[in-house]
Amino acid sequence: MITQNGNMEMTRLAKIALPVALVMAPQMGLAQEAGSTLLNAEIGFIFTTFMFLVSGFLVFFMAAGFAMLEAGLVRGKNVAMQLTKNIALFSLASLFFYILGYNLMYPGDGWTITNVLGAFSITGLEPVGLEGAEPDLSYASVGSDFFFQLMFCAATASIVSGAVAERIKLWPFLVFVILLTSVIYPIQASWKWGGGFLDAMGFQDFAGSTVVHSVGGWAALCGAIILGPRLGKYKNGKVTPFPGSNLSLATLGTFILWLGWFGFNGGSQLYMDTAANVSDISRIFSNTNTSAAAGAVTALILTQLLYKKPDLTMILNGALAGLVSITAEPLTPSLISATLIGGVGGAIVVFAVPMLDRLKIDDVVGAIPVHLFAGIWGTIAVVFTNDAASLGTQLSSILIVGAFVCVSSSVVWFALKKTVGIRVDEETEINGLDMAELGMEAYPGMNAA
Amino acid sequence: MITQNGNMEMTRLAKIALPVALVMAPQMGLAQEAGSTLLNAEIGFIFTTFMFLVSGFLVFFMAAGFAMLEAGLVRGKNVAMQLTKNIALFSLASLFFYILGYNLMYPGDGWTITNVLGAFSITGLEPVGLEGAEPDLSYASVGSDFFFQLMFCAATASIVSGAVAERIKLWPFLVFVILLTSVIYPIQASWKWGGGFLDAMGFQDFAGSTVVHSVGGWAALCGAIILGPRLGKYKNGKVTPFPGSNLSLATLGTFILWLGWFGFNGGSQLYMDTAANVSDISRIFSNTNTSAAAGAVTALILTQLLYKKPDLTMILNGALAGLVSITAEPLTPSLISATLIGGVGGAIVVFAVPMLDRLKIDDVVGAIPVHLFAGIWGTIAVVFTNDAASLGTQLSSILIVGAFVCVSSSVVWFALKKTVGIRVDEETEINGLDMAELGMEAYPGMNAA
Amino acid sequence: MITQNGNMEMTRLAKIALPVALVMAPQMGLAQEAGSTLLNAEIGFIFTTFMFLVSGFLVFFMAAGFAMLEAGLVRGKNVAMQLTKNIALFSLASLFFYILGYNLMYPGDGWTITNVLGAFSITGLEPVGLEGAEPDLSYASVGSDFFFQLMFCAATASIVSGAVAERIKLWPFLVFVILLTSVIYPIQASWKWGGGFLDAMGFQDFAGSTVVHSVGGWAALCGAIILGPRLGKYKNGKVTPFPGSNLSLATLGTFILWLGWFGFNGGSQLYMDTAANVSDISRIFSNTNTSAAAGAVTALILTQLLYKKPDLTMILNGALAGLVSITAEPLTPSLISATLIGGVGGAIVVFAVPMLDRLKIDDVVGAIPVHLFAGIWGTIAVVFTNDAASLGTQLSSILIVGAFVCVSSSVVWFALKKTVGIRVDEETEINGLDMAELGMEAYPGMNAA
Amino acid sequence: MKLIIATIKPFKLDEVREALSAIGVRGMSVHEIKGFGTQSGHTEIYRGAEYSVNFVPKIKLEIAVPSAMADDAIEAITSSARTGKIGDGKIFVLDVTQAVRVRTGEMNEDAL
Amino acid sequence: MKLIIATIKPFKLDEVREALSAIGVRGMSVHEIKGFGTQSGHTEIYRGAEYSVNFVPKIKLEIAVPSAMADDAIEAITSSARTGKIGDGKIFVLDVTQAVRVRTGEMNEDAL
Amino acid sequence: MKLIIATIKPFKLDEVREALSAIGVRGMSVHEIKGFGTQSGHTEIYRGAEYSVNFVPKIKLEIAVPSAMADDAIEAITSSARTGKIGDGKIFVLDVTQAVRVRTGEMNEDAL
Ligand SMILES: Nc1ncnc2c1ncn2[C@@H]1O[C@H](COP(=O)(O)OP(=O)(O)O)[C@@H](O)[C@H]1O
Ligand SMILES: Nc1ncnc2c1ncn2[C@@H]1O[C@H](COP(=O)(O)OP(=O)(O)O)[C@@H](O)[C@H]1O
Ligand SMILES: Nc1ncnc2c1ncn2[C@@H]1O[C@H](COP(=O)(O)OP(=O)(O)O)[C@@H](O)[C@H]1O
Repeated sequence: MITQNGNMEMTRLAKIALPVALVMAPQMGLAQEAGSTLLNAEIGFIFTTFMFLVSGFLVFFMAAGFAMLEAGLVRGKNVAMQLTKNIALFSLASLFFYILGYNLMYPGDGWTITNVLGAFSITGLEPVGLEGAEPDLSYASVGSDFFFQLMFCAATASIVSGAVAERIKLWPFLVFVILLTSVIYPIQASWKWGGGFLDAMGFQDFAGSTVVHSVGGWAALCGAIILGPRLGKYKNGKVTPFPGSNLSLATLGTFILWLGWFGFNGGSQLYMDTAANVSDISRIFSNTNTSAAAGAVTALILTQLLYKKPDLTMILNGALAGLVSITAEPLTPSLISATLIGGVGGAIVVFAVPMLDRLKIDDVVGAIPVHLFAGIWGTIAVVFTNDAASLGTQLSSILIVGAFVCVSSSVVWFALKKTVGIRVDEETEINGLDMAELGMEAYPGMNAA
Repeated sequence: MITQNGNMEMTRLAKIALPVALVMAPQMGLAQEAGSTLLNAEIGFIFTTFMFLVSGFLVFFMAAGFAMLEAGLVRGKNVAMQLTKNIALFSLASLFFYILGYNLMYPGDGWTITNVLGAFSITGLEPVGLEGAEPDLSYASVGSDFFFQLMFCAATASIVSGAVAERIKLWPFLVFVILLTSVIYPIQASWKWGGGFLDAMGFQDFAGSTVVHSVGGWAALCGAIILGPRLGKYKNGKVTPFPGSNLSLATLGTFILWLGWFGFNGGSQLYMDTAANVSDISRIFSNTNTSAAAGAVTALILTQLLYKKPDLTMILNGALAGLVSITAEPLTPSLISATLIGGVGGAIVVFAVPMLDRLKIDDVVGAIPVHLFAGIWGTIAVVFTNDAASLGTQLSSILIVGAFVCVSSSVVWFALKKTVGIRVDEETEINGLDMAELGMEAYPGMNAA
Repeated sequence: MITQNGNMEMTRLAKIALPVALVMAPQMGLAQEAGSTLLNAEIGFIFTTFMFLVSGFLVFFMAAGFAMLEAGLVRGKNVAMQLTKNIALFSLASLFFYILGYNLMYPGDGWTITNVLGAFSITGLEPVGLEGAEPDLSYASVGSDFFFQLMFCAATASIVSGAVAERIKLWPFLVFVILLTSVIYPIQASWKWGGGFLDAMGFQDFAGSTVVHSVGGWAALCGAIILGPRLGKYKNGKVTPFPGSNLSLATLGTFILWLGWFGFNGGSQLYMDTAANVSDISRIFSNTNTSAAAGAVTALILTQLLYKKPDLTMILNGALAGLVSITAEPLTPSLISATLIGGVGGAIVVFAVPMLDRLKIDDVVGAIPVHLFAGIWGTIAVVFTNDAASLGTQLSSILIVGAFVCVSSSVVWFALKKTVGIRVDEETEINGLDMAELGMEAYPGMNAA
Repeated sequence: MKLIIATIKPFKLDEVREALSAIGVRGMSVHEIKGFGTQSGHTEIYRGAEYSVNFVPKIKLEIAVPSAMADDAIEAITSSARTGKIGDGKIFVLDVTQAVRVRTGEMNEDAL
Repeated sequence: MKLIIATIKPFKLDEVREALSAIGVRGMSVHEIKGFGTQSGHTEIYRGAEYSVNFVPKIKLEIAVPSAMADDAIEAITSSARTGKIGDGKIFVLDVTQAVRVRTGEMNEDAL
Repeated sequence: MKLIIATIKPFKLDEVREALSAIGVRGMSVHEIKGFGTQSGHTEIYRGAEYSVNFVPKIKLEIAVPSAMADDAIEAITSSARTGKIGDGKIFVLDVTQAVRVRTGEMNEDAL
């Protein structure tokens, strides 16, 4: 009786003076199991939205991480061009993702072809002050979601720029970036994250080992093959290393990427409106860090054992491979599982980098081993810790996405190659893109006035 | 009856056991229109305070961004000095803003001259644990507000250091910084953000295109003119470019500034206690990013068209100009408007940099085009998207602030010039400030032990 | 009567439909004094957990800060090795802290020797979705706490790497790191932060001037002494300076560390679930920044006065010393006290760096003055602003921790020295560790293809 | 003994080194320099201001050889460094009056 | 033919190049070096430790000219590089026995 | 007058400079170069690919001395730069036909 009475009491109060306090959050069941109860939905909205903004600025900063990593790993004569490509690709992605990408990726009910091809429209944010809007208080603001998702899209393009560095022409590369970020990436991302057919199939990819990293990796692989290796890289059957010009910057870039990854994976929880969700984000942060560490340590040990001396650039790649590996499922693994997943990622890098060289595929910064191979591994590894994933679905999803990206990006690469050309001429490549294409050097040195 | 009863019920409860849960937030009207209801005021206080802290550390990091940008754009022989100036100016701003600046800027009811000259007193924060305090739960902690505002003040000084680089003496520069951050900046900032007469006039400057950026820009302009150009910069009627020593650092600095700007503009929403406010912050993040991207892309395209080769340093400046342009009103524009606003900012830079050179005003890093010209443009552009702004008020406010800063900073520059002198001697400038004034080099190179 | 009735009303409601809203937080007394009331415990849990995650990623980024600072202050021929050490030590700390360290540090009720030696077990996080867990809603998620604490542990190891740079062998150093982060650091940290005997004694160390910084400093001191100075550093009774190779990176590293310190000190408030707590965090941010600024300004002024020219590297060290000094008590000081505390820290550095040189203790980056001496000063300075601290307890705690770390780390250093050796051979040191131990250079320079 | 000073294009360094090794040259010094010559003088634009690029990156080699080997060495350098385009570089030959190997004190041709 | 080795202050590079161009010199090599000389030896303090700065940044030029042009070249350098302060630099002249243009194989004065 | 070109190990720079100062040498130019010689040719692995390190960092000095001082200078260099291990470096001596001090126009031995 008291119970019933109490409930009635609440109902009355709720109707009158506490309309928000009692809105039922969708997470209610879960939250209650965890020994707590409902949150005011608006509070949850603020939490999740702010979490997206914080995660989003972390992922934004990855643009700087990629820029520094790549500037550090190319030769001195191509540094300014690599920096130019990085800031230009991020800027173009920022524009074209709102012009086309976002609604292609998240069509809601507006699919052009159901579950396959999203909506064609420019992104609109909520009105100022939510004036006249009915926001979905159980989630987050559209603006924060857009901001967060944009950063993933831009990251995909950054992956490509590293692989094709030191020989691709600026403008054709940027045209590719525009198509990648406005069409190719959003379409395949809609299949999983937009609620399309891969999602319906039960494909599991928490933060994008496949949707982001392998997509960038496939596009990079196709680009690197179609473009061909740098002059002199493979001559007389031997690989000529072109040491990176600035390993301090490469290390800084790796640390920045590692930092950004907390936003990348943590934000992909998509909710921070309950104790359970924020606790999950904590797991994700811990697992992400552990996997990166394991990747770095594995590369350290393996290069010491295989080559007698550790290889810093491999350790950097190893950390990144650890990060990519855990990205498909940063939540369910234990710390020990995360260690193993990341460790395998680090090992993949150590073996795949020279393997690509044997295949004469010239990937300047190791983007393909890190993002594609470790991305595939991470997507498969989901089945070890997440019961919702099936090996078959994971594999077929990897293949579907891979086939789509390879075909579409190869079409673009070839179309560019046949029309405007994608490769700088030999003299430009020899003298360095900085002087030839930009007319400036990254480190002009000569300390004359 | 039920209503009344329910309300009474609440009133009783509230008095007894839920005093905070029902405090009416000032945003209530707005929030309810948006389909939600009140928040517990303490929760709102935590949200807004934490938002200030997060925004504040982002803006803090802009100090590193300025340092890297400037270190990258000066010549190698002046890098260590530029770094010294940057860390010193930030540190001095940190001290003098609490000693004098903050209460001059935010006098509350304590104006020395109403709406014109604030209070002279040292900043005090809330007591530990709010013991004995009555915090304004509808806003945020004083400590967080102080922290956030300090960073804006320091940014103003950073703007100046870039323009007068490579020839100004350290100590006179630091004296200028002290006066700028403790007096000049706070006084004019009080006129708008402290609720002074510009605010009363209806001047709109959301995050400081005028209050911060053009102020730094005017002070830089006066400084650059009074100081004169670097030796050899303009000789025989020709401009001699002095290429920046490290474009990797300059690019890193730009990305760090871009990152910090999310805190700069986002935090200027000043509240994160409702769904409407956090949604607005999301809009601001998205617009800020879009405008920066548009500035970069515009500079990329324009330098390609005008000079046949893209200019990385212009692209970096373009992104920053996009950021400055949107700063006066990052909330009301749509993404498309933000693109246009930022794009114009980027164009301003491309045309203004050589224009200043024609006027023989030597601005080493492009601070004047970026912060002053784009700042003016951004302040004017408010009228296109925010009905509360009138062109007349915007223009007259720009002029009032400009006149005040030009007069006051010129007085300081001239006073320093006539007394201790502001310019290093010719030999020091030729040999580089690093060796002459610091006795150390940024990149000593010689790899002997 | 009304009161009683109201309370009953609440009690009933709470049992039925609002179980969380009325959980009594431990801060209740405090919060109510501050004019507010209870928060919903789950909201507090989310706030505090998210605060740990944000603070944690800031402290994570300090790993990059240490790496850049150290890479900038060693000579060019040892940069790649210093980078390798930094990423490796962070990665190993990440693994060994979960394998052993965390539960040794926070045994809860599981002490192996009560208040002296914690628990030996692998860290487990909360289950996914808190499924089946009973989280302590008055605090934060274990995952976030682990993540945050790990970063402190890793920072301790980073401190050591700078002092012993340019001459220590990679693998013995990494073995030391493993023992430091899995055993030495956690054990002594348990004494204070795990609720052990130092805590029981009333030792006050808010964020670790002693627990983190002096521990790293003692380990660094022992290492530097046992290892001996770099070849040629002290010859014919004279000190030969070995200028840092890249002061831009050193400055960047300092700014990154400064940024990370907001998380370091701010997060150590451990709660953000009330207005009082978030307001305290704001005080901490402001004091931390002020103290750093004061340290930098003091070093600037002192080097100008003593040496006639400012010394950028001392200014950087001064800022860091200001940060270390305030770390033992960033909450209770006023801004003025924070200025004095940090200023003394900056002065310590200026005098201690040459003093160590006179003692022929070769500390490459100034880690011992910054972290050990300023750490001791900061721990003592607590008594000036925090009544809960007694000078006797502070001093004896400093000594106890110091003795433990010196003995345990010296044992490890000596064991390594006698077995595998800790110092590279003379030729390796002369030619640089990069080429000899890694086979690569950080800045290979030669711009041939 | 002769000292051959050869300025070449940077990307030719490895080929030149190999060509010289092939004829028995066992040592040389490599300098990163900027060269001024026919190739110089094109204009670039930096921040809107035109300037002429007077100096282009080059590699300068100094190679001491026994006088008898000088012509072969010059031939090895010219044939391996030549691209046929402007800026291929110059070779200057000077007389060396004395040579010493620091390690052993060996003199003249023995020092090489 | 002569090889003129001239050490100058870095900021004088452009003036010297112009002066040399004016008298018909069409090529040179530019080295960034550190110089030790009368100018060296002032002490600085780094992290509290005194040390003498023995080396100051200099630019070293190597210019091959026909013997007949050597005196003019020396004159052009001295007049354009002189500031009158210590550290202005030195000029050394050496005999060149042979010169070759890599691109064409042209010899001696034709190579310049 | 002689121009002594000496290639040494980088960490020996200070000792060599002191030894030369001790016998009255008052100036020199210091070049950071890469050397190829007997010491070169060990292999390293970068990202899994073997390559031979052909060039090792060296310091090259150019020192103009009066002819009478040349032997002492050579002796000072060899004794101070010698470690006895491969790669200690080489010394080459060339004739200088003329020397000028830019600041004063002093000639030949007066220019030093
Ligand atoms: N007179 C000279 N003295 C010294 N070095 C020279 C001289 N002329 C040219 N060089 C060097 O040779 C390089 C190539 O010369 P350049 O005139 O550009 O090409 P080419 O010999 O094919 O006409 C120059 O960049 C410069 O380093
Ligand atoms: N004996 C020498 N051999 C080679 N180079 C020298 C010699 N003496 C001076 N130099 C170079 O000339 C530069 C200027 O010489 P310095 O003695 O400082 O000036 P000044 O000639 O005006 O007295 C030195 O820094 C060094 O690079
Ligand atoms: N023939 C040469 N011409 C010019 N420089 C040389 C020659 N041989 C050696 N060098 C320089 O001397 C350095 C040391 O020579 P190297 O053969 O390695 O040692 P060592 O003389 O002890 O056998 C080389 O790195 C190179 O810079």
